[in-house]
Amino acid sequence: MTGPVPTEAWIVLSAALFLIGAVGVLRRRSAILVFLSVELMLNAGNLALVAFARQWADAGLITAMSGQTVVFVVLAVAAAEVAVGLGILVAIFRQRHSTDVDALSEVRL
Amino acid sequence: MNDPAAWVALAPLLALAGALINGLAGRAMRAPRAGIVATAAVGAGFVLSLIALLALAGRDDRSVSVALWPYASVGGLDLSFGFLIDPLSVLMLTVVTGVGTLIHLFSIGYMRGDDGHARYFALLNLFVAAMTVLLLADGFVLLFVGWEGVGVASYLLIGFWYRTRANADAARKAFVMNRIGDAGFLMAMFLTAGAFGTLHIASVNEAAVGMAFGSATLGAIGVLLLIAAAGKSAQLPLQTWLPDAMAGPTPVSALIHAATMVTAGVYLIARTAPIFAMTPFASAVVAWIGAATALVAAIAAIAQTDVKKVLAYSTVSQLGFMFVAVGVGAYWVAIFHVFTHAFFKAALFLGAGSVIHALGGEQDLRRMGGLGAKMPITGLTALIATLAIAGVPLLSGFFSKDAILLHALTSTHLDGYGTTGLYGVLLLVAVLTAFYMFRWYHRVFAGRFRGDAKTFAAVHEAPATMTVPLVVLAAFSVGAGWLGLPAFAFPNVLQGWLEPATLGGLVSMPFDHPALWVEWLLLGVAVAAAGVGLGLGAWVYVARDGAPARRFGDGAVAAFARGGLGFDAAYRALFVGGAQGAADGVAVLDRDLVDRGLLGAGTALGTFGRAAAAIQTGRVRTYAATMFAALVILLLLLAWTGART
Amino acid sequence: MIAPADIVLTPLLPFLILLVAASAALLIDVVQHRAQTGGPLALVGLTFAAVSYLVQFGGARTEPTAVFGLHWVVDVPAVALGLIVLFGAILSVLGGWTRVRRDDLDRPEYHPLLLLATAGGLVMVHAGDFVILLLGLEILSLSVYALAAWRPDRRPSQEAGMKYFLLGAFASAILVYGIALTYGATGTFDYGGVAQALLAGAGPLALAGGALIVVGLGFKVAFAPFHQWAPDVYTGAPTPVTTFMSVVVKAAAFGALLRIVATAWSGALPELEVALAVLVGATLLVGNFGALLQSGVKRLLAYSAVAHAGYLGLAVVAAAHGAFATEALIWYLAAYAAMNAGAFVVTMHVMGDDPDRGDRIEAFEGLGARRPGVAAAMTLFLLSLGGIPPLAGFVGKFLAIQAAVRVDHVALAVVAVLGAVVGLVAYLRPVFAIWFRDGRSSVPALAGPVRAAVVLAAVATVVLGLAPDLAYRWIEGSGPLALVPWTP
Amino acid sequence: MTLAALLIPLVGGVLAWATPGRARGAVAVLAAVAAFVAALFLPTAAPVDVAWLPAFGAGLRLDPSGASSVLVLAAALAMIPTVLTAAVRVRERTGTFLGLLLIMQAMLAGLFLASDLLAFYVFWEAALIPSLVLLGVFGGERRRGAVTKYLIYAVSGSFLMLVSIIAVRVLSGAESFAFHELAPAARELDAVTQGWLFAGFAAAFVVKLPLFPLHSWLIDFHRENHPSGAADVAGTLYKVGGFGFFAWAIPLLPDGALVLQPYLLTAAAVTALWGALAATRQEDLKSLLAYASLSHMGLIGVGLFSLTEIGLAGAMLLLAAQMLSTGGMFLLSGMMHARRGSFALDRFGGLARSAPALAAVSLFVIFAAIGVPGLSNFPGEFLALLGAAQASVFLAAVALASVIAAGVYGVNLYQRLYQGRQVEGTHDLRAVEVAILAPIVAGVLWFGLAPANAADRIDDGARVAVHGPDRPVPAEGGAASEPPLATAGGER
Repeated sequence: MTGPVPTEAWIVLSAALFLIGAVGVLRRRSAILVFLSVELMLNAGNLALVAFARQWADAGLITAMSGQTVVFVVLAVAAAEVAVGLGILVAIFRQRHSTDVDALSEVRL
Repeated sequence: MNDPAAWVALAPLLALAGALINGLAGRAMRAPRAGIVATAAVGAGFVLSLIALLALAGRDDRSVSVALWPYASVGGLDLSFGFLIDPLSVLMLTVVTGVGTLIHLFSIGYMRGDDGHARYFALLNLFVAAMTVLLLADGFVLLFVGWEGVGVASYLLIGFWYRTRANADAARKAFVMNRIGDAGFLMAMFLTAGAFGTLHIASVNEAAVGMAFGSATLGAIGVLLLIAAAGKSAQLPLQTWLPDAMAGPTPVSALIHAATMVTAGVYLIARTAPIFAMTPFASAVVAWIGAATALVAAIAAIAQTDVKKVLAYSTVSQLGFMFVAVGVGAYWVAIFHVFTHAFFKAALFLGAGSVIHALGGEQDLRRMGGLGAKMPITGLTALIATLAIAGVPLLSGFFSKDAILLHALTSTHLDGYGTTGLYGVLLLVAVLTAFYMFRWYHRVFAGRFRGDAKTFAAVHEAPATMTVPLVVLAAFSVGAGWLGLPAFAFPNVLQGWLEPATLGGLVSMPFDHPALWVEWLLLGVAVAAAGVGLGLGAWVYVARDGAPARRFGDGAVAAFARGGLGFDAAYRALFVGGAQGAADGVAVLDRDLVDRGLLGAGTALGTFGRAAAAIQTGRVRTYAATMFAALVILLLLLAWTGART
Repeated sequence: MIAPADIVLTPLLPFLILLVAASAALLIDVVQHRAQTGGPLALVGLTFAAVSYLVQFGGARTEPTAVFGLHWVVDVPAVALGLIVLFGAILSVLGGWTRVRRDDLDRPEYHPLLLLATAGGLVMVHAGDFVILLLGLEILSLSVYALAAWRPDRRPSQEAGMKYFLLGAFASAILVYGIALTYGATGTFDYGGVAQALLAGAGPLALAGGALIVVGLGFKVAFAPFHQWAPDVYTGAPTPVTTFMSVVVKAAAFGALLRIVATAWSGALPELEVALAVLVGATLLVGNFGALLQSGVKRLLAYSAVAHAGYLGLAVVAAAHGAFATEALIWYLAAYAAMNAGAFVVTMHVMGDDPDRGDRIEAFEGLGARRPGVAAAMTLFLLSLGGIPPLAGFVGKFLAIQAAVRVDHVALAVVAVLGAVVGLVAYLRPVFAIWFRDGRSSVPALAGPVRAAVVLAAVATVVLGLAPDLAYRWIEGSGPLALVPWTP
Repeated sequence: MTLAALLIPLVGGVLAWATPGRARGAVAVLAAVAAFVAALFLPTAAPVDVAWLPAFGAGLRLDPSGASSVLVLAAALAMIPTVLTAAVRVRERTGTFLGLLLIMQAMLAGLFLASDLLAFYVFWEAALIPSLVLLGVFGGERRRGAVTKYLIYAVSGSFLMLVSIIAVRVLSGAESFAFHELAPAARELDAVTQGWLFAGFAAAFVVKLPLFPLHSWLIDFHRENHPSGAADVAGTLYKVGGFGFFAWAIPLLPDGALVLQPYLLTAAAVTALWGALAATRQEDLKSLLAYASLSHMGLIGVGLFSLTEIGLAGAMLLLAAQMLSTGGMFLLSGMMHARRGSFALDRFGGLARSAPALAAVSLFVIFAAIGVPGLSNFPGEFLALLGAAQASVFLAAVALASVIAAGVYGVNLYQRLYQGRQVEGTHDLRAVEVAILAPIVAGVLWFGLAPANAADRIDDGARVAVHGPDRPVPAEGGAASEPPLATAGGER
């Protein structure tokens, strides 16, 4: 087996990661695990970004580098989300001693 | 306004002024004064009418138009108001104001002591105003203004003593029945305007003559006009209101429900004679409706026990005669009968009024009798009028009725529509008329009194304000017929006077002219009919002292006849019930179906609202699932549409 | 790839001013604890930002330009939307003036977060590039997540913050993936480049990326069925924050969406426009019907916000093709900012001291008799939200429907007006309570800043309705800028 | 002067609202009289054109020519006694009531005068608010339901109309919403498009007219309104769906009107009869009047949907006339309520004895309302039905049947109130009541006896509606060259 792995394969992998993350969001009750699933989805996006960046670089497109740069932006976004999210989570856990997201269903109709 | 004939245009205004004075200030006036104002207003109109009559008689151009004001002009349809003063309208005006004046005069005595007398005279004046407008109008719309105006006045006068429920009911019935006729009138106008683009009567007449003979449009217009006329003139099938209308004060019955308003239908058809002249079908319907009404009403009249109801049915019956006359195309003859009938029927009603007045409100024939001795003037004038209506030769009713019979037989306009049958029916009705009028006179004035003695003792002749009109009317009941003597042998003023006014020289009506001896023979037959009727009456009531009638009177047939041959009952069951049922249904449906149905739709909206809110579970995972599902569906749809293209 | 000539800071001035104000507020608190200077500072910052806009772009018609290699676009829509964002933020700060103190919201980070969120909003409306958009979106969202959960002692507030955060992160992830796919399809992030590539040929990858972006942004603007967070979060969050969210977040998100639809896709993805139309129709129905049965005014207004996303969506749907769509959207957002912020401000002061459950319609009963001025203003806002002429909301609806009709979306317009009927019924329930009921409403006199907010909103609502041309003339004929990408 | 017709009541309304104490009644009456005087000068006034949203060709354009001036005048005349009634009879929040009445009048004046479609819409909706508030604040016990129903009906229709309003300009490509620019362009649209657009307009107008089966709000509206009857008059004046058809929908979209004519004409004829029949069976004065007025609306409808010049003109004439007659009926009902505290008909009877003048005026107005010739409703009713008969003799006959039913409910009503045995005496007309009724009586007579002036002006509008705005007005007598009516009788 020679040559680089084709872009399609990377994209399939990233889509699979995205799906796994999404299913995790839907299935998990613990806020932290939901959160982790979202991180998985974000990283699926990152994987796709770098894969595409390589593809465009191979095609000779001069903007191809931006795809790789953006990965860092997304990583920063993810980090910031973690910070804010954990802050909220801690505040709630302090009061409720639980991170069950299904318990957050008092406001409705 | 230099033309003296045109002065009569002020007549409606005078009457209206009288009505306003009495209506607004009447309550402040003492008893006779309101009556005097009202009588003067109508009397002035009468003088103007006479002046117009004489002015027109003295010249060749007998048609004067007076433009009033532009009512409306819309979409090319000009509806200006104007008066037409011509022999037909002037003659009718003279009768209306003349008889009207007399009846106003009579009312001064009759209504003395009634606390509503100012209202009474105001309404009576209002009626005269509307009636004169009706007669003078040169367009259908203004005519309709008068037409409904008289209906309104009639409604108010029938229900004059409104505190008794029956009176108010009778008034309502008259109004609604008239409205049915009015609806026909309106529809006739709609078709006329559609066909001719104008509602000016003379123009319509002219245009009608230009249309195909017997055209369907004209036929429809004619039939609709007949419905209108039938409503106002109490012809089948709209006749039932008139007997009930006797609930009003008796002079009202004399003026409105005998002499003037009810003849408006005849006038309408005479006014639009060219339309009917062009459509034998509509004419035949008119004639046969008239004949049937004459017969039905005459039969009903025989069985009546109320002194006024006999006269009411008699009026209906005589109006049927007039309808036959206009139906066969003898328009001047119809007006002739209107003319003579106005006098003798007014005299009869006023006579009845005088009797009722004398008996303190008693109206039942079964508790009268022998009053001729106590009330000589009333009795004598009533006798003359009775003989006139019965068709005794040389009195007015004889000539006009004979002319109708003759023209019914000789009309070729209605060839194929059974003119001989018409003649036969009318002859029978003539016999019946003589009979029931004899009965009426005999039950009131002859024989012995059947009420209690105390009442009889109090009976006295009416005051002069009441007897003078009686005498004048009786005089005209004798002489009015002389204006229209049989044309084959005598000078006939009326035909030459009226025929140009009705047919306007546009068409001429065809009649057979039988041999001279036939004409004399027919005259003899008419005399014989009156003789038979009177003779029969004499046999029943004088010779046998009413015994055959008594045996007959308690039977079911008589009850049936007394009830107006079941028309009222049938209407109550069919139409009143039907209409009320429909109205009830509508009222219920409106609430239950329309209202609740749409409210139900509103509730359904609320359900949507609940549904929109119900998907809010409050759970994060549900929301995420919804989002994700929507995303998947979106992607699938895009893939699908992408695959298709 | 940014040439030195591109680094021009003046167009960024409003954004920078907000950052400075936010930092200053935080620093002052370090120096002097609990100084409670956040509010005035925020106000000053926002006002200066607005002034810097007006000074730079207020005069003659703004010539469209872009700095930072096209990533920061300056054109009439961007400036107008930026001003609306600032206007909404000012109303929120003024309107919440006393309420934040009363509810103990006024901790040192409150106003800085508000300013940061506003700054994020500005970034979004100026973004000419998906990455900048993402950054702006996150600056905005992360601040608002925190603000929504600003009362950790109150369960609804916690719940609102957590819900918003989790779902928002989920939506962001979807958006990121969409951006990645778009990049894969076109090789670029900036709108002009994307447009060029898509017009040359749009494959399934671009379509999928577009769909993910629609979902990601659809969440922020609360298009059904991505709207479900909105009622819960609006209700649970402290009302001053709700006010801010309903106006600023909405304006920023719609500004971004408009620019993407009009420039990046620019009609090259017709399937997505159909999908958007369907979402808009659903939003109109869900929002208006949902509002019908609410017993809380905050929640009613939350559904109303969803419904108004639908009306704004009409303009978005039309944006790729129709003239007047951009104007309609800007105008509508301006009107919406005034009337909606006004309604929330009145609500937060009518509400009792139980700020999370005190918004029941009964609280408004008798307001007409007690405080006729406030009552009249509230009535004005509600009628305007319902689209009754001649108020601002009516003109907005008129413009939005007109935009939809121009691109032959008549059916959508009919759905919109039928929804408006339902919505109007919902709005009138508080109106009836205010005027036709004798009640318990006991509202203290409004403090000066609050009164200023209400008056400002009311005047805007009336003037934008009676003399719409004053504002409209300024945005007439503007369309979002689609610049050709920079190439070396 | 055109603007004055709008501003006088508006300013007067605000002043009446603001004036304390009893003086506000005087202020309001003065404003109403001044507005009436201003309306008298309308036919010679100049049009107004103020920019509103010039980018979309929308402006405050007011044109006092044609039917507009007649309707404004009739409404202004009816408003004088209404304001007077309100000033006397409304005890609580009088200022609000008076203010709302006058503001309503201003909005109506704008609605009638508008020659810009969007301005028309704005006034159309704006007039809704005062009538809604009058019902909501001053209504009876079940007013909430009535308000909700009224509102839902009204706005469902009018919001749909907004779509049509926008679409008609967009699709026709007209430069602006001004009638004179919109009409020529819109009339060029194909029939199917016109049909859909017309349906949008019809949605608003049919509800407001109202036509069967969308009328049930009207009954509740009247039943629940303030017992003085003043608010009912405002509601009566606001029955402007017919005007919308006349001034906008039909002239803009004649082919669309033709598409929908069969349905609308049928609905109108049914409405006329349905309302009249239902009116004969009501036991409550206000309900009876509501159904009677529904019947009138049906007659207006058959005139409109005849799509003939005569029918259209008749419909507008009737619309103007019924403002006075129906308005008068409602004011009289208020006087009855003041005497008995109830609208139940069985509480009345025989009142002609103790209150003869009241009885006379009532009868006069009843007769006017049921279309007795010589009084106000007849000319319009007559022409409307005449026009309808040119379109469909059968449907005209159906509608005509309502005239008979009107006779029934009219005399029934009079009998129930005034005839029969007197249940309980009452006082006759007081001075203020005379003052209230005098303008009504005068107006009824004026419209009944000399409608020519009004009819001429309305006819101008009807001609535009039927033939389009660019057709020159035919010279006097010039109509003779063509058959004046669409005729069925080609036999001539």
